[in-house]
Amino acid sequence: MPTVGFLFSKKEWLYLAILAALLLIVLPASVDIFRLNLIGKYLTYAFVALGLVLLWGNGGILSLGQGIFFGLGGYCMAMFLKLEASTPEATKIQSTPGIPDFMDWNQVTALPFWWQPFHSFTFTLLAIILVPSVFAFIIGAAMFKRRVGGVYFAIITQAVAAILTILIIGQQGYTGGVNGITDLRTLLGWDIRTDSAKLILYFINAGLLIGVLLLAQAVRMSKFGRLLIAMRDREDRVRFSGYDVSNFKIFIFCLAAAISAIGGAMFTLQVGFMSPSFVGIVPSIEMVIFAAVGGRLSLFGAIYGALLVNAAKTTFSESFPELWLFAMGGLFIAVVMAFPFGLAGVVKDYVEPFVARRLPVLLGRGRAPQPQAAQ
Amino acid sequence: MIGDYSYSEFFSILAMQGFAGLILFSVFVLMALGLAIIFGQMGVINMAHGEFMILGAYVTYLCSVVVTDYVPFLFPVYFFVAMALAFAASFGLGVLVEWALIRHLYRRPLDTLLATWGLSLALQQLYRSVFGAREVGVTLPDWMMGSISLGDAIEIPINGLFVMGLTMIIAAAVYFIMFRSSWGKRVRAVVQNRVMAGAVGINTKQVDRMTFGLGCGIAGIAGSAFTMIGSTGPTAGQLYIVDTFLVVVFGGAGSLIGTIASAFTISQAQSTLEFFLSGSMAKVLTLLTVVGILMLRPQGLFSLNIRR
Amino acid sequence: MQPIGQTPKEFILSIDALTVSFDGFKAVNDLSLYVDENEIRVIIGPNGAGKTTVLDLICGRTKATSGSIKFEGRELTKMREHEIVHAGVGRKFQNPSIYEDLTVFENLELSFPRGRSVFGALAFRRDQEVIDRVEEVAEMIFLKDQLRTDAAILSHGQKQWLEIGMLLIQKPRLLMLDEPVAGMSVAERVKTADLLNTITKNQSVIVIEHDMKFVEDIAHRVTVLHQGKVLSEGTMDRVKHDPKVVEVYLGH
Amino acid sequence: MSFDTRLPSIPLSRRTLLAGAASIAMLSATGAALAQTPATATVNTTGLAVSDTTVKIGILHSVTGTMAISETGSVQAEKLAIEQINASGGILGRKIEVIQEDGGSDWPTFAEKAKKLLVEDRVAAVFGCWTSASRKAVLPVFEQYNGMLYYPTFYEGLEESPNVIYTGQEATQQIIAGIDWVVKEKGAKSFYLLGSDYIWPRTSNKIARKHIEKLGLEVVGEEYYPLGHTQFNSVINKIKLKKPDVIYAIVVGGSNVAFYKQLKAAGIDMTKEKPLLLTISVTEDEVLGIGGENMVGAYAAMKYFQSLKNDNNTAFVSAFKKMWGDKIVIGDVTQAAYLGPWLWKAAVEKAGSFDIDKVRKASPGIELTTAPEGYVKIHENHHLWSKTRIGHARADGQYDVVYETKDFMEPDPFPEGYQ
Repeated sequence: MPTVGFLFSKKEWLYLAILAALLLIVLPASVDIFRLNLIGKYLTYAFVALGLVLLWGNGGILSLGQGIFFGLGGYCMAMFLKLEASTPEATKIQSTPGIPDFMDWNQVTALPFWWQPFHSFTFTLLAIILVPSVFAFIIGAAMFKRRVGGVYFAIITQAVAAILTILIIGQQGYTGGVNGITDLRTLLGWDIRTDSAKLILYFINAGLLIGVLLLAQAVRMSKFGRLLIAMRDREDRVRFSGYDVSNFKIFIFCLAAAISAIGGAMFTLQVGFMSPSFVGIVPSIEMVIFAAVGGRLSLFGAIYGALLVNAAKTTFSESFPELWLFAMGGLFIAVVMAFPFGLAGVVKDYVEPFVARRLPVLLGRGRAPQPQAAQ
Repeated sequence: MIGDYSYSEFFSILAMQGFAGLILFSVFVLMALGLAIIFGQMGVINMAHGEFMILGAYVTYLCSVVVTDYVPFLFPVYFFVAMALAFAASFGLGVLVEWALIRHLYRRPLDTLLATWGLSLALQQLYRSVFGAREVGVTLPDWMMGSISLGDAIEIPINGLFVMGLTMIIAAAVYFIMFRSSWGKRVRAVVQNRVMAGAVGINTKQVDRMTFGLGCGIAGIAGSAFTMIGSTGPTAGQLYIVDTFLVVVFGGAGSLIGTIASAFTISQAQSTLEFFLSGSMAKVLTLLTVVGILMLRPQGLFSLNIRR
Repeated sequence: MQPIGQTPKEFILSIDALTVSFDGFKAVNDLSLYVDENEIRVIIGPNGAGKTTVLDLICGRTKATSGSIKFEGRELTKMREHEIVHAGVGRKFQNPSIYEDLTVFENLELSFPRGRSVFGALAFRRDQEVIDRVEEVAEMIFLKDQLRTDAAILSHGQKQWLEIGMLLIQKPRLLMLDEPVAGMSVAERVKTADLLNTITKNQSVIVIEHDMKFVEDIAHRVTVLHQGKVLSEGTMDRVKHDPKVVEVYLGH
Repeated sequence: MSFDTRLPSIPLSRRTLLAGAASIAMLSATGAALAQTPATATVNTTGLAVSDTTVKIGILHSVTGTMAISETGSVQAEKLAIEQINASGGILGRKIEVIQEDGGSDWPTFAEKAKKLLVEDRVAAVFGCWTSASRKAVLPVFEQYNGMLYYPTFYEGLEESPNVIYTGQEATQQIIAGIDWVVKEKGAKSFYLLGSDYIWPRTSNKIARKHIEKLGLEVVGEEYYPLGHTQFNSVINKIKLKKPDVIYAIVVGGSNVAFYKQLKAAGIDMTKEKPLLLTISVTEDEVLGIGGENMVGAYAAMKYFQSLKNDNNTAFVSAFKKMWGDKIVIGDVTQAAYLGPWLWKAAVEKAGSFDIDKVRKASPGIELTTAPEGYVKIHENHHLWSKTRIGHARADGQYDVVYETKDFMEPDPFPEGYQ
């Protein structure tokens, strides 16, 4: 990693500027609010992809259960919004007014105790970060302390995602079941379904995303980030250099979980509901492909990957629904076989040298500058 | 539970419940054997394993249609032909996939996982385009349906017996191939020391390809057998994949005996729990227990304590 | 068993009745071994004698079935790997084990004993102390001019040095090296021997080595392992002429 | 909510349109009755995609993903109805243009596409959704942008949106008639309730249990399995142990196939009716996958079977086969989907306008005498009055209709005493 300048190299600051301009100016100015809302939805997946870059790209830990954390974050937010939507007045036709409608349909007659704290917005915001983190900590502590890794970790996270999905669907009186938690209307009295709200939510989302990107970069640039790479390549050497490797893995797993959960919460706000179909195996693996397409080592790549794959999905499924799965399948295979470093790899190998020939001043040398110690 | 029933009723239920567990066990073994060979012996994660099974199921379906239309008198025995063809088709596709994809990825197990997931998506769409989105029903010869009555209350489903018998034959065949044949010796040699095996004249590439093909072929037979108890649709393969992986991992990768033992444990646990709890909770509890035990004993049940 | 009354301070490392079995096979069998302060001890023995396993046991990579390993009076068998490192034991692996995606500087910096906790690593700053210490060690291991180089492109011998340097920067009290000169040129071996002789001023070293010339250059004492047990122990000269050793190496 | 109240509704030509609506006859040109096409400005005051010659509607089902299996029939039925409406002169002199979107078996995609249809395409009506989850996902969109959804599936009830017309039965209509029938005709005393684990089977079984208990009879077991579950031997053993008179099964999707195959293999011969099997989830569509030989002897309670004998249905079945092939089968939901465009047409013509609010206002009371199931009428609560029938499964995958309710069942999405 080049360590020139604060957080990023000069080139990467330029990339950040391009990204910020795209997300905050170009897209809002050029598409209508409907499409912008869609882009906002894609960007929520980019949070998960960012987490995966840290976890998988840098740390070498592949989780096939990131949907768990995306879902948990989304559910925490959805629970708050649902309670706000379930005022006694709005639900007076129910046999028990004041509780969410799906509880009433399932003969639940009082709000379960673990729903109670979600009346508080502060608690909800904390829960969005803490619930997934604690869950990740439990899984991570159990697995990493026992040195479960690689393929085993991937399969076990997948199994956990499956369990959680069955559980959410089975406990529909408390979770809304397979329908999820739907019909969310307002956030602290502010109608989130209006166009203006969608615009504001989009900007909050994009801003948070850039904030998380900076945070992730700060982690990568710290000694922690270099240790992650060291652990990925030579775990034993790190261990015998006096580091408790499992703690580092647990932390990065929790961090990736928390980042995914922010995405989930923003998803709920922008889409207006949360359902178990975002918790399971299929979405979890799709999120891995976003990171893979963008380039598993590149934070910028993760965002572009999430945007492009989803935009392609929408376009393809509108015009050639039959072809979509072929395209998606082909994408998986192509990225793994031909472009293991994804879009970011392509940019680095082809675009940058090309640009560097024409704009040497802007980028310095075409290749990344050789790493050097800060003086 | 016993309260309302006579002891004889209770015991016949116990017997049938044990048998239900055995059928589930056979299903798990059939699903997992192919995967265990591929994953355990080659370290390759084949997420498209379910789709190889479904290929076998579709081949069986085609056979049933063709036989009914052209040679109806063969119908009672078509199933055996169908299984052979299912094996051949899945084996062939497996060899092709190994050649096109897997052989480039032996050093990157996590990447095989992603590539084969992509493959599974493409195969699903292929099935949908060819056979339609609806599930297809495979008509079975009459002798395979129905049950044998043992006493007044105990009824043993014939297709269950058939699946169990098939499982035993295939398990025995796999055991023979892997541990008694010279080919199996070569496979194990490659697993233990690829370079050395190559140096003593074993064609390691061919061994890889055949091993992968064999694993997929067994999946094909499994798919063929499953038409007797389950459904055949483009996405049906997805239903099995997590369970199958858990069976293999729980047994301890690389140990075929472990795979069988783990299939037995999980199936008995699940079918017993299903009897006392609702199906969903039984499933959750079984999976949770397996994951919990794996956290305590990550190498699986039957893995040896070897030096790292 | 160490007799009561004998001061443990005499030995920096004392291994007593150590046994480990893998599925019934005793790779190390009732082994006892004592290492003095500032001693260079070389362990030799035929393949499968249990040499590497002994190092694995000391550094916690393998857990002992029975027996004890005391380092400066602390029992290592109950400690986890990183705690053993913190106690002052460093271990170099048989094949050079360095971070190829990072530079020489970063390799050494990561081994610098500060910021070893998660949050410590996040808050770690590359201050003058770190830079000075890295440069000092780099000089010792002959890599002062390669600090900015990616570790991947070092020669095999340089990688061995780098790994030794990664241990030195932690100032361990006991250094364990598994075949440190394998794959080195003659000139590099001489430099390595010098290096080892310099560093023992402050620490004890256990070396596993096959190269008898190199062993003679550095060893204070030699322990010969055979089938998980100590076959012979003493100066190189004595060991060389021990009939049991001759039998094992030349017999059959 | 964006109710447009600026313009008064125009009663003009209401009578002629009513006459037109009353004389809807499938496949017969009704163009004469609608000779003079009303001006676009009068029939479309809210900016819908209505031109002088065309009107755009949306079809929103899953063409890809796991739900494509089930939703295909609905798409086919809706397209057939639209083609027939166009052939008979369209609606208010305008031909229907279809914009089809794929929900991809993914609920946010449904919401997204619903929004696209309403906001970008400005369609006058949407025919679509199949699962409750997809309907729940699109519901806020339809309410926010004031669209009209015609939803074809039989479902759990507990919903009554002004923006949805439910053309399938809600749970009580299917369940109560079915249970009453087995109790009266077959003397059933004990029931074993079984279902896939999600809201429709759970809610339906809840209603069934209340009704059974109200009749003073016994529920001896209630059981749910995850969607896609394929091992039912344990529950089959439990059923054998409890010896109920009736197995009441609401298993869906791929699980169905496994369940009925294993039931048969376990020696439960449904033709002997010991126990008798009653389902509300297996239409002719599902039997295709299960195999008629595995289903023979079971009873199903729903409002439509392909074998229903009346002139409307004969014409419908032959038109459907002509359009989509001889081998195709038609299930309850497919027929309900077919009603959607016709009900919408009748409401538009009654209202004399495509405006959503006017169509909504005109909808209650709309009758369709040409429905393949015989006759339906839209209730105030936007569900349909319909008869419930009991079908007896044959080996060829069809049902024999053995009973139909004398009266039209009143839809009751929020049944008192059943919650």
